[in-house]
Amino acid sequence: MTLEAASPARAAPEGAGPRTIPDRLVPPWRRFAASWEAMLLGVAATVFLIDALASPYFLDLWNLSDATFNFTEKAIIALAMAFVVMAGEIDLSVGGTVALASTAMGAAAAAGAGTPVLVLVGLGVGAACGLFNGLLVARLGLPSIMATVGTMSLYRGLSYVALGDGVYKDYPAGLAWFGQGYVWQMLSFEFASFLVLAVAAGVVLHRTTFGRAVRAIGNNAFAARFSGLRVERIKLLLFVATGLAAGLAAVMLTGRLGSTRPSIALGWELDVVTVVVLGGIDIQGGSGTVPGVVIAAIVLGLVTYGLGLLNVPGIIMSIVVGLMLIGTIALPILVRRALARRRTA
Amino acid sequence: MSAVGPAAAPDGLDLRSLLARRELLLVAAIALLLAAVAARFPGFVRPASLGNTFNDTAILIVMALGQAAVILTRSVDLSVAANVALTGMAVALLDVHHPELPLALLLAVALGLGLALGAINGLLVWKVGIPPIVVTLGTLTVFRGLAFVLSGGAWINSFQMTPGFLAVPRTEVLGLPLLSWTALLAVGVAGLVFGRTPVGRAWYAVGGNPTAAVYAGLDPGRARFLAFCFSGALAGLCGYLWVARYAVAYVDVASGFELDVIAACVIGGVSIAGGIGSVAGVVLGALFLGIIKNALPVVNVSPFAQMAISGAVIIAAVALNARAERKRGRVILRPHRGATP
Amino acid sequence: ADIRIALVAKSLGNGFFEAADKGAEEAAKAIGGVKIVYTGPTSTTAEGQIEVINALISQKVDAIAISANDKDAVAPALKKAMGRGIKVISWDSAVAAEGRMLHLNPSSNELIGNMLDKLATDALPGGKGKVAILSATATSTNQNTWIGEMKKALPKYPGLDIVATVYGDDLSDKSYRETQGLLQTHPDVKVIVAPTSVGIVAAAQAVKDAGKIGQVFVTGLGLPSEMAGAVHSGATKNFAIWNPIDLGYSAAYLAYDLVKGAKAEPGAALPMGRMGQLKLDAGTEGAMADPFVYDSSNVDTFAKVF
Amino acid sequence: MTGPSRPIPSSALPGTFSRHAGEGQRTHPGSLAPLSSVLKFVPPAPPGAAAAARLPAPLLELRGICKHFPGVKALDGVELALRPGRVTALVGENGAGKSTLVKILTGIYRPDAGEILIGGERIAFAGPEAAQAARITAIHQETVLFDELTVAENIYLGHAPRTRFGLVDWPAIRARSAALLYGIDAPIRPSTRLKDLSIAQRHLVAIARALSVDSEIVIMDEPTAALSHKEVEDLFRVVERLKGQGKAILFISHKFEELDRVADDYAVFRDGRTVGAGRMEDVDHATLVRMMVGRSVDQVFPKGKSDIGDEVLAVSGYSHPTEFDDISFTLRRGEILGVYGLVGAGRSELCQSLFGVTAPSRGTVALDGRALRIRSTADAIRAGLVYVPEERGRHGAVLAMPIVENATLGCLGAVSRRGFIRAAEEFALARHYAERFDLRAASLSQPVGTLSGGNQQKVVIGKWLATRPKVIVLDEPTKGIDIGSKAAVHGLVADLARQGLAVLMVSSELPEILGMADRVMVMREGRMAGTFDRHGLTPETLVAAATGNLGAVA
Ligand SMILES: Nc1ncnc2c1ncn2[C@@H]1O[C@H](COP(=O)(O)OP(=O)(O)OP(=O)(O)O)[C@@H](O)[C@H]1O
Ligand SMILES: Nc1ncnc2c1ncn2[C@@H]1O[C@H](COP(=O)(O)OP(=O)(O)OP(=O)(O)O)[C@@H](O)[C@H]1O
Ligand SMILES: [Mg+2]
Ligand SMILES: [Mg+2]
Repeated sequence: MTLEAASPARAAPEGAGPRTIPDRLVPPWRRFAASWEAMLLGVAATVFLIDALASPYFLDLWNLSDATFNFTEKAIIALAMAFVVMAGEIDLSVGGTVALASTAMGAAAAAGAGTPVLVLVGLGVGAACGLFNGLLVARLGLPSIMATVGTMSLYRGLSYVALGDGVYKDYPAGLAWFGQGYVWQMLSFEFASFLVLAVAAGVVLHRTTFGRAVRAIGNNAFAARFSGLRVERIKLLLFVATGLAAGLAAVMLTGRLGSTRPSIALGWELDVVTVVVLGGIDIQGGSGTVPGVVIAAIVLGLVTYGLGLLNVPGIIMSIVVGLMLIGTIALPILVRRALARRRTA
Repeated sequence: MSAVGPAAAPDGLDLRSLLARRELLLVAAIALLLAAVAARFPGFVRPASLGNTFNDTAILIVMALGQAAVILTRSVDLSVAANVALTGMAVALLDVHHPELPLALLLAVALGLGLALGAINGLLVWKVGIPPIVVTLGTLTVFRGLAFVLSGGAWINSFQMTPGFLAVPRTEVLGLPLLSWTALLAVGVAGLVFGRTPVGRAWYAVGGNPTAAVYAGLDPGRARFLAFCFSGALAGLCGYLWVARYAVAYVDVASGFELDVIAACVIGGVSIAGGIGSVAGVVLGALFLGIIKNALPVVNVSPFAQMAISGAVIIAAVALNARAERKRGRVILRPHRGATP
Repeated sequence: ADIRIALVAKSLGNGFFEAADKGAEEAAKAIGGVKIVYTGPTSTTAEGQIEVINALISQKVDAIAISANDKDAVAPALKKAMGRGIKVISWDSAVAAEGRMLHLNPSSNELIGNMLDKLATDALPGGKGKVAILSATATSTNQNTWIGEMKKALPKYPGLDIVATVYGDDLSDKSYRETQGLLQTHPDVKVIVAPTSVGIVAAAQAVKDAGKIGQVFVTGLGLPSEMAGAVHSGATKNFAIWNPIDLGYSAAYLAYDLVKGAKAEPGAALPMGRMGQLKLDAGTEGAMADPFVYDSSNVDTFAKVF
Repeated sequence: MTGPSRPIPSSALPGTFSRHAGEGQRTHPGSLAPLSSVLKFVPPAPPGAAAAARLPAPLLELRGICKHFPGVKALDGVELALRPGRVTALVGENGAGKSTLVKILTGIYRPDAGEILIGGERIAFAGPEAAQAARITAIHQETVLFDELTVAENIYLGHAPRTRFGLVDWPAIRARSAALLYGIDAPIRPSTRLKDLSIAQRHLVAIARALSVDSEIVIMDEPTAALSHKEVEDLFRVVERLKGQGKAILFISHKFEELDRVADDYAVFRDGRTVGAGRMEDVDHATLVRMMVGRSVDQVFPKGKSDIGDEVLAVSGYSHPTEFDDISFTLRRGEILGVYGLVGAGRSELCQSLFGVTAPSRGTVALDGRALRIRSTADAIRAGLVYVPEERGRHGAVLAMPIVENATLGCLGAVSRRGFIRAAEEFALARHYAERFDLRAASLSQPVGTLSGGNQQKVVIGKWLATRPKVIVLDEPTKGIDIGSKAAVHGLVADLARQGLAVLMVSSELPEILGMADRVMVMREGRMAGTFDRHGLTPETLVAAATGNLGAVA
């Protein structure tokens, strides 16, 4: 896609002939420079630098590759969640979905299923969970935040019902590849999938009619419906996609752990939402970008990994993450307000 | 002429009963639940046992009342459980390191610290304008993290706390433990605050129609801030109660409890869209959850089914609420009057 | 440089593991040239432990000694660690055999199971009566093993009648509530056995709050410092635990042995400093020592230690 | 002291005048006689000059008040004086800035410039409480009340009487609100929940609320728009009473005969400026109208002869369970069918149902002779029927998204290949309509929300034309649009009809309906109240049909 429209030839002088309106006033690169993504990139670079200075082990390709395992599965879910949040909804049931999908895979494995079937089961159960969420939200019109708080307990609860105090662990060796395997050199299957999905999500959100529709719905669902968009169907689809992403994460996580217990992926929903919000997706819907989410995932990965290398307890990391979440959102607001005040003063 | 305004005001009575019906529905559901449990284990409905269940639900009730205030203003407070952990840890540490401090002071600290934490949420929502869910998602990890920082991760055990500190919630007055009395007191206070104070009415107004609230001279941000303070103070109180009741303080205290609290509100009919909800509903919603939690082990339902059951109950409650709130169609069409005079 | 041994707890902030860390430091000092990295996740999850393990691998520590939250889930990560030349042992709560070189049991599981039965019998008037078990999470390896051993040893204790097992998830409030439930559903239970240091405290508290001191006794595995109150109140007559300081000491020592080239093979005997030697069985596991019983006569002395 | 009257700017062309005088008319039963009088030519009278000395000193004075919104200068140096014991009528076209002024006076907006003087002293309102403390109260144009709360609480929220302990005194609230409602003859029970009231009843509650505060300055922003004749009379009695108590009253209305009855002074706004003020007795309707409009308005309705072709749309027996019943009409190529009715007559619901937003209970729609089954807006668009909604900001445009993206939201398929958007085509399409409509925007990537109302409407209409429809339904297409853009929108609609589009145009403005429509369908309380041909159609006929007050025509 060319953006030839931005060429200066179009900026005809005012008044002469029929008025022409330029496509944009600010060239794309300038817009980028002032964007959330640029700021996040800055944060990422800073964190990288600090990590590199603080720990002698940080600048090691294998270590960096290892570090990706800590956040990739959540980041994959975050890509899909970004669409849901973009459309003005939220899905808090992703952790439960991972648990249920993984439990179903365990049951299938116990019944003698091979790796390909297991992958399909994981994806299928994930999609089914998403479909149920989607039906609750899009068909019954329930507020998604409450509906998915319910399904969060329901899905994980079902996995407790099925598994109780047991464990599924006799997975075929092939499954481990999905969680531990490498595609090329140090590039793990997990991270490679994330990169591919990130590009795909970016293209879909920013280059397709579907992405446009999602953004319009998040901005103004009424106007979107009045413009002929099938709001319900699109929302349903987004929930299914998120379920599917959680299913994929379940496949990877199950492969990585080699075992399933009902407490798997506990509390992931908050981590995923944190990535999405930090990535600049407006929690009220309508704005944000996929690159932002990708960078946010990497920033969080770098922070937690860096702190891990320094053997800082995880809970201190979560303080850092919590402060970052509030800080990165509050700071631009406060700065903008201060600037505005100075301008009027 | 025909364009006479509708002369008779619509009957207000059936609305009252409609509202009451929601609470009645819950009472019926609770009665049914109790009957079902009693059928399998009659001991559960003995007064002593019911008293126990109420006592167990007391903390949930208190916190749900605070959360209800927040939800009424179209916000949500995900940080209440972390607030419990932090204030609980703080007062426990105070008690351990300064056993000479009077209990009243510790209680004041719990309330004050809880309120301060709520105020932080409230200020970020009011003055900075960050969506409540984002703010409390952040502070939820921060508060719990601070509990870790305070304690260095260590547990505070019963033998370290003073006997007076531990005794309060379980001291019986008129046959009920003080913990239960606290819940009853909180219900009374909430009843007053929600129904009889300008602040409480402002919560309803701000959640029901923020624009109109501004026109009425109310500040939605301020109302929201006060709701967060209210919720924080109650959570702080529960921080002490929790720690004293279970005689232990550690970082993971009340982990995930915020969801139970929100669920109690939703089951009790508080609208997540704001402006609708009642103290009675919230109490009943909390009791409903509390009874389920207490009854399941008693009737030998596998403990593993408990989570799925509460999930299903939440979904059902949300669906029920959505039905109740769905806008009834306005009536433009009047019965055809034949020829106009 | 120093030899760096990572001691990985189930979760940080648990008194038991803090005590073990003390022991490990003691061992490090005794050996010399050893640095202990004490770490762990904040809550008892396998995923948290895996993140910690990954960070340790990146730091290229020399050895990892872990008490696992989930014996299967952490195995792949530990396998990777061994692949990168790190010595891995598990202690307290085991890791599946492929994920570690040896496992140090605090005591032999048989002995513990037997001991739990014996404690229950001692607490029962006349040695006969109904017993309930309060476990930790349904997934804890050691809990399940010990409960299994308890049941196996039952024939030796004909007076015991185990009527229920409930799970408190190593959370005080849940354990407390589960105990309350037990007292209601099984009013004739005389003894509650909690082989978990969190559960036993909560159960004792619940019994005390229910006003059933003297009718129901709580026993199991607990820390003297946490149980002193319960023993004094009478909710607990006796309980047992091995010394976590010794356990940490031994774990650090064994890890050091492996770094120094010792082979963890079935039948091998590895030195553990002042704790003597660990004899590995066919599954490359070994037991440290017998559990030690505490009651009102000695609990206060030990409460000051751990 | 500023003089009570100001010269009319030279842009006001005296003498020429047309039906447009009724501009902004919110019709109601009582407005018939004056309406026709407005439509007669009256020569301009000199603005009331002297007499300032005899008037009491103003209680409230405004000087140079300005208020900007993104893309709109709502107020641009407004001057106004309110005097005790007198009613000042404020008139001006839709969008002239009247309500904005009310919001400034009640502390909801803060002015960008200018000063407010009360009793000669400068005052600034930090918020609505401050305005209330300065003893100003208002009935706002939109009823901004609380659906879930009772009538009594709606009246007293924010200034509820308290008990000794500082608690809300419910018995007092109920008693006082009952008394207030009784005082304005409103048969409403204080314990009723607001959501169960009709629009008119809500207005009465809003009036009671305004009267519940004891104040010196009472502002009424179109208080009569939704009221019946009797209720209006009751309100006037209240106004007289307030006047007798020496209060200063600002009364906003589009209905001149009401102003004749209650007002002592007048002020006229045009495009956010005060263009005239003085004593009511010194001015006649035509002068007021001329000041409001500020120019000859003949060319506002450029509807030329268009060739009316074959029947495109046929609707018959169309019904909805609660909103409308048994609606039948046809629409032909190049034809503009006006739909007239009072606010709340169910016209918007009918349009939305035709567009697939809500499902009808009965009835058929045929397009080009083929029966249609429209289950969603997408179906309607595919069939060639599109809808420009009444609430532009809520339903029409996605305000936060750029012009391009709004323009193509209805026809994403046309600017994409296999689901991928072609940026160049998208911009080309948007530019095509932007230039055709003479859109005033800095760039196509500007958010629609930063445009003025008229330009926003152009974007919305452009969005629909881009789908190449056969039938376009316009719901109040010029609501909240400034006068210049209004003419542009009218020109646009006429153009569309000339090019063969079938147009269904809902409007509450008689001049617009009379000027634009080939035929007019009137709706009343969800039912058809007649269809009239353009030829020989008078405003009286339409109003009579809309109100059911057929006797008045004779
Ligand atoms: N909040 C707002 N944001 C942007 N523009 C606004 C806002 N409020 C009013 N406007 C614009 O300001 C102008 C004046 O509006 P206002 O409501 O004051 O007019 P009015 O004279 O009351 O009209 P009417 O007779 O229709 O009530 C209009 O162009 C309107 O679109
Ligand atoms: N009985 C009622 N109760 C509540 N709101 C009402 C009622 N009647 C009408 N309204 C509101 O008044 C507005 C106009 O109603 P509607 O759109 O159905 O009629 P209309 O003839 O299109 O009126 P308009 O002239 O405003 O377009 C709508 O916004 C609607 O919400
Ligand atoms: Mg207005
Ligand atoms: Mg309408």
